[in-house]
Amino acid sequence: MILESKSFQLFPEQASNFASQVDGLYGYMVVISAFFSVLVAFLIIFFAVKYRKKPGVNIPPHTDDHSIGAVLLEIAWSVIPLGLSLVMFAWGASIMFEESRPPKDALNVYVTGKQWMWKVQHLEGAREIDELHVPVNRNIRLTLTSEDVIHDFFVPAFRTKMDVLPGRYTTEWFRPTKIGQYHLFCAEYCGTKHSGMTGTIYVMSVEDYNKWLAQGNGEGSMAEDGESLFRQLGCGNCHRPEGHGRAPDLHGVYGMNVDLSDGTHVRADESYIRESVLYPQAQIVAGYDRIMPTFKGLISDDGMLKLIEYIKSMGNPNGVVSERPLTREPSDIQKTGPMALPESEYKAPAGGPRPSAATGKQQ
Amino acid sequence: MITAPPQVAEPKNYLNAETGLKSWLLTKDHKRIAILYLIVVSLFFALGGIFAGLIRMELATPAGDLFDSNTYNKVFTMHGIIMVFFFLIPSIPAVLGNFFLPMMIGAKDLAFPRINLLSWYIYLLGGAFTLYVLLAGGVDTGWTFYTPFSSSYSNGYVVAAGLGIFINGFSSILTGLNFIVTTHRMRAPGMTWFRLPLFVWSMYATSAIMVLGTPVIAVTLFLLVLERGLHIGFFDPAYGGDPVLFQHLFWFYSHPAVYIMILPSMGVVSEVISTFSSKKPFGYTFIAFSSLAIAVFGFLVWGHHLFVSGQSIYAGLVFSVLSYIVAIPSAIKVFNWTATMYKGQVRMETPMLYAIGFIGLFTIGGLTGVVLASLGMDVHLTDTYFVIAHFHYVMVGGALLGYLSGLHFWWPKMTGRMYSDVWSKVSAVLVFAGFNLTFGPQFLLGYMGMPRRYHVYPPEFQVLNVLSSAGASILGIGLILPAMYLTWSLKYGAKASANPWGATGLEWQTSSPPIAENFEVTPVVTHEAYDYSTVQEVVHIG
Amino acid sequence: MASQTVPHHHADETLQHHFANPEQQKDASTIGMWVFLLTEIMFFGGLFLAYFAYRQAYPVAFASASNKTNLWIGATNTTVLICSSLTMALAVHAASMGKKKLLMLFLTATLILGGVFLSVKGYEYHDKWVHHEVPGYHFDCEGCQDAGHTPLFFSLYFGMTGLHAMHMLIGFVILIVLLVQAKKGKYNEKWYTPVEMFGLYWHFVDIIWIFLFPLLYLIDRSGRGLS
Amino acid sequence: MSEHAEHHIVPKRVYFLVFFALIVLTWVTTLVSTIDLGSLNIYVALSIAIFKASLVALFFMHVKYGTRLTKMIVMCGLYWLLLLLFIAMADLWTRGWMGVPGR
Repeated sequence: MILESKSFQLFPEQASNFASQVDGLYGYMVVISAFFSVLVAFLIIFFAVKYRKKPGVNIPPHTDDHSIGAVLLEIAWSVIPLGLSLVMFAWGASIMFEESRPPKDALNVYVTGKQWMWKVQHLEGAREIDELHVPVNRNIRLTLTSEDVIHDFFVPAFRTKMDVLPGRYTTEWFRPTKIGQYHLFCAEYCGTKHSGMTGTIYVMSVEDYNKWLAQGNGEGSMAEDGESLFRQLGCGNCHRPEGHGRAPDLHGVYGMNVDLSDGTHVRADESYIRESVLYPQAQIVAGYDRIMPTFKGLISDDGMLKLIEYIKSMGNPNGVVSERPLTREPSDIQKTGPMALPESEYKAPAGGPRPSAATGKQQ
Repeated sequence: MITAPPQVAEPKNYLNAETGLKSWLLTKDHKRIAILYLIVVSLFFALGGIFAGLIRMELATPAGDLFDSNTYNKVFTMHGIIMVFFFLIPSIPAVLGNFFLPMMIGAKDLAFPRINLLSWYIYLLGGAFTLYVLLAGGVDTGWTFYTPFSSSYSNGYVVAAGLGIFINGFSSILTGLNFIVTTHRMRAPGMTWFRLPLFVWSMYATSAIMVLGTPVIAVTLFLLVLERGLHIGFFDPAYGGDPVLFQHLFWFYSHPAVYIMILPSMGVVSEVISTFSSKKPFGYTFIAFSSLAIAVFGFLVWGHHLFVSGQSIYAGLVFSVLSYIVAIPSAIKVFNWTATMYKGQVRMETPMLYAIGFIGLFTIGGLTGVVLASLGMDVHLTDTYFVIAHFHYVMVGGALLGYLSGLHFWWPKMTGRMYSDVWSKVSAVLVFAGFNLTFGPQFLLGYMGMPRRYHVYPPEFQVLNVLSSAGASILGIGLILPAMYLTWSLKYGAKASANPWGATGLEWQTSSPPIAENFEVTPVVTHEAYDYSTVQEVVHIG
Repeated sequence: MASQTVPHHHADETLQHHFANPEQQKDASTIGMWVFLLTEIMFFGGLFLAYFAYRQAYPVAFASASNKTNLWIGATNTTVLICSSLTMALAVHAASMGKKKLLMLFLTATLILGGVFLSVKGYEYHDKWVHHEVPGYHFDCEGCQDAGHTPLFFSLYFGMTGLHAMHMLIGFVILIVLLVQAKKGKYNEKWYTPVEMFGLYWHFVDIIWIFLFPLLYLIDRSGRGLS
Repeated sequence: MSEHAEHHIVPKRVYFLVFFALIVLTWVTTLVSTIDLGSLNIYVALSIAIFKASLVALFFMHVKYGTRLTKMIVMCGLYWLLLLLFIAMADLWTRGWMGVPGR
């Protein structure tokens, strides 16, 4: 453990916006549970003593359980618990919905789980392993994915967790409220060193955080890395701006609804972008031909995240995101209007699309 | 084997009707098959218990000093597989249900005696696969077999373990099928549905779950085995599969399976509370229908295991609210049991002690389940020790205590012998105390965030883990005791009377132990169940 | 499955000792068989769920891969299976009339038709193998769109039809047993429960195919989702 | 023991009629599948399949002449099958609604 060992404790620290909400709900439930447990225990012991069999008496009494009173009793002890538990349901659901909707201003951090470590990439380019540095009182949105099996990003002090799935992106967000160091656990069993897949969350003051960001991170930002990957893979040959290419323009596509050739539409989120790169023929944008080769096996999970971050940044009028103080919002959904998808009349140049090494059977 | 040597004056009963090993291994008598099940189920329970002990020993310290992590993972996996599939699911249905369901409805046997025997052999075959896994080197997937870990990454014997459970499933299906047909068509004249003992109602509901749910886990494990061998892509994202789909299929069975474990215990407790209060169960109809309600609604809530799995939150919303609704029938039962004691004539015999322990622990288990069913709460608590504690309160505090209660209740009938009163009460108290000390602290650990299946853990969790391990040793002693005094009673126990507890069921109206075809004359039922005015003075020893 | 046929009492050879009368025994077998079929529905249900889930996820791959199946062979085979269902129904009818010769004739016909179905299925499998449409090392779905996801379709194709064929094979073995028993004159108009129960099983297997046929061969035939 | 299955023998004519209907429907559904009806294809094919399966169950398997219990078992089978399919699919159908990956 990296944390200095704490002595015995009975309750986890409250270090995020969710902690007090969850604890409040927990308190309500504990009170109700304790009330019913004690009630049942008391009645059983009381009856066991009061109505214990006395020698000599052998004629059992008969209580009428079809009387109005008995039926009312049955109804009462069905309806009252139902009412109390529906409060739990509604309360719990409202917390979960809040946990599911990251605020628009949240700072994006990408996390990749891998047997048995956490790899973290910050937009500005900083990377860390089994550690996550975040500024206090700032909404943090994690985009999670796994390179192998299912993991789970669990921070008890924040009262939140989310499964980390291979081949898909999941989201988790929180706002740390207290400076300090907190446990990060993998909560979904992931193999031999599952219990070693732990880490530390460092919640820092904004100044410390900016200092930490600045030190020793000469690499480019994720979006810059993504841009060079975009060039290396030749994506720009077809995905040209303003609909001049044989493939859709990617500017501003992130977060938009994309019309597909079969008449349906799909929201262009991280998972969609990933699917479109790996299985380009699964969903064809309306008005375009089925010409894109697959990039399966040519791009790593980390690379994919960079590519996604670049595509997200493409709609941003400021261009590529680079190191920037925390005052600006990370690229997110841009209000640039619906994506223009003109009919493709542009014929492919002789070079054609970059042929895929993996499969040679595109039409 | 518990064949008592035939003595000169010993009246004929199912134990001495035929002798020799062959007469046991080829028997079609439901009572003998129940005894066969009892023996093997007990062995598996002992094995699973040893693994539990090993887990608690390892967790007494934060570091991994007893095993390496690979071994630890195999230990908890084997503990889970053995306890769930080879102890909890068959325990009450295949032992107590097999023995008493036909007797309680006044039948000579189950509808399909040969299928009943076949189900025991299938169970053995499934068990053999599991033992093979154990001896060959174990499996480390956890009993939940989540993909893609189990299909592509685990180094253990996943295929053999999967096949073992797959095969064992058919044993469960056949038992359920047999019970359903028997309940429908083998009832004695006059035994109408609302004269059935509550244990029969609960076994019927259990059987319905077995029949409807088990095939789904069978096909799921079948697909998992194919996936593992051939990488056909059903559940592995690397080939386009969806691991969450596996979880849906897995929990479609495995959540209702929880009710396969707990419903029979509820049936036992209904019998025991009524008998030892000498009073008809309060709200007979409500208890009976709540069993069926649990069987039906139990199939609608599986997704509450998937709240943070990447399942749609809207699906989670529906699963959450349905989970609250399924909790209501359980609450109804608890209140009805309590009310049954009101103005009864309560006798604190050993089965009653276990039954009361059951109610207390099951109440806590159920209420913490209600805590977990809340979406926002579950996000924090799922996959932590809170869940471990919750389901052990239901599985051990509920299912196991119910099983022990039933075993003590019917032991005189099954064997014709009484066990030690003192020792059995000591054991009941030890089990109750040890259990709470073992799993109570785990609620706190879970809320603090200790994840399940952790081999090493941060030092601040140690105090509670030590408490838990200490409790486990008390629990262990409490569970070894019955094995000893029950075995002892076979030879030295006093001979039991036909109705040692003053109970009302048909099974108590024949000799202890019963004759081969249960009743001298097929009984004719003329009044409702639980009419204690017909019971004579209670005599333990006959 | 439900052939509980140990002769016991002298009065009625086919009545087992724990039943009160033949009606009770027959009812028990019928209910038992239906409950067994219930488990079979759920068993196949898991596969149907997997099919719908992946068809929803990868419509293009499924549409294009399902066009690789041979429609006419599928339809012919469906016809064969329906014929075998008819002969089985007639076999049960013959048994209920106590017509031994006719019973044997129809059982044999069922056996032959079942054999034809399996042979055709075997031919289809062979065809898939030759065209590299068996998921695995040689897999190559020539001309498929979204080829990366087509192995899922073929895995389901082989999983579902394979499990169905396995049920047919089991039925085959039971059919042979029934034929031998019928020849020995075990069945008469009072007692032919095994024939009747097997009939239920055989028709159930037919029903499964009635659903497999449209799902695997038909619903994407006209090119939904293809462009 | 109130509801014995009547020893009901179905006339052969019924079997042949059902058989005829099954064969005709098989070829109808086969031919319809080659016509592009857009999203209707799947509904037509499955409706015909359900109708065919009902014919087999009602007449070949004697459900029509069976006891109430038999009918109840069949309904249970359908109910639980639909439960499995629809509830699990409901997750897949609603996964994109939130617009946040993984929710």
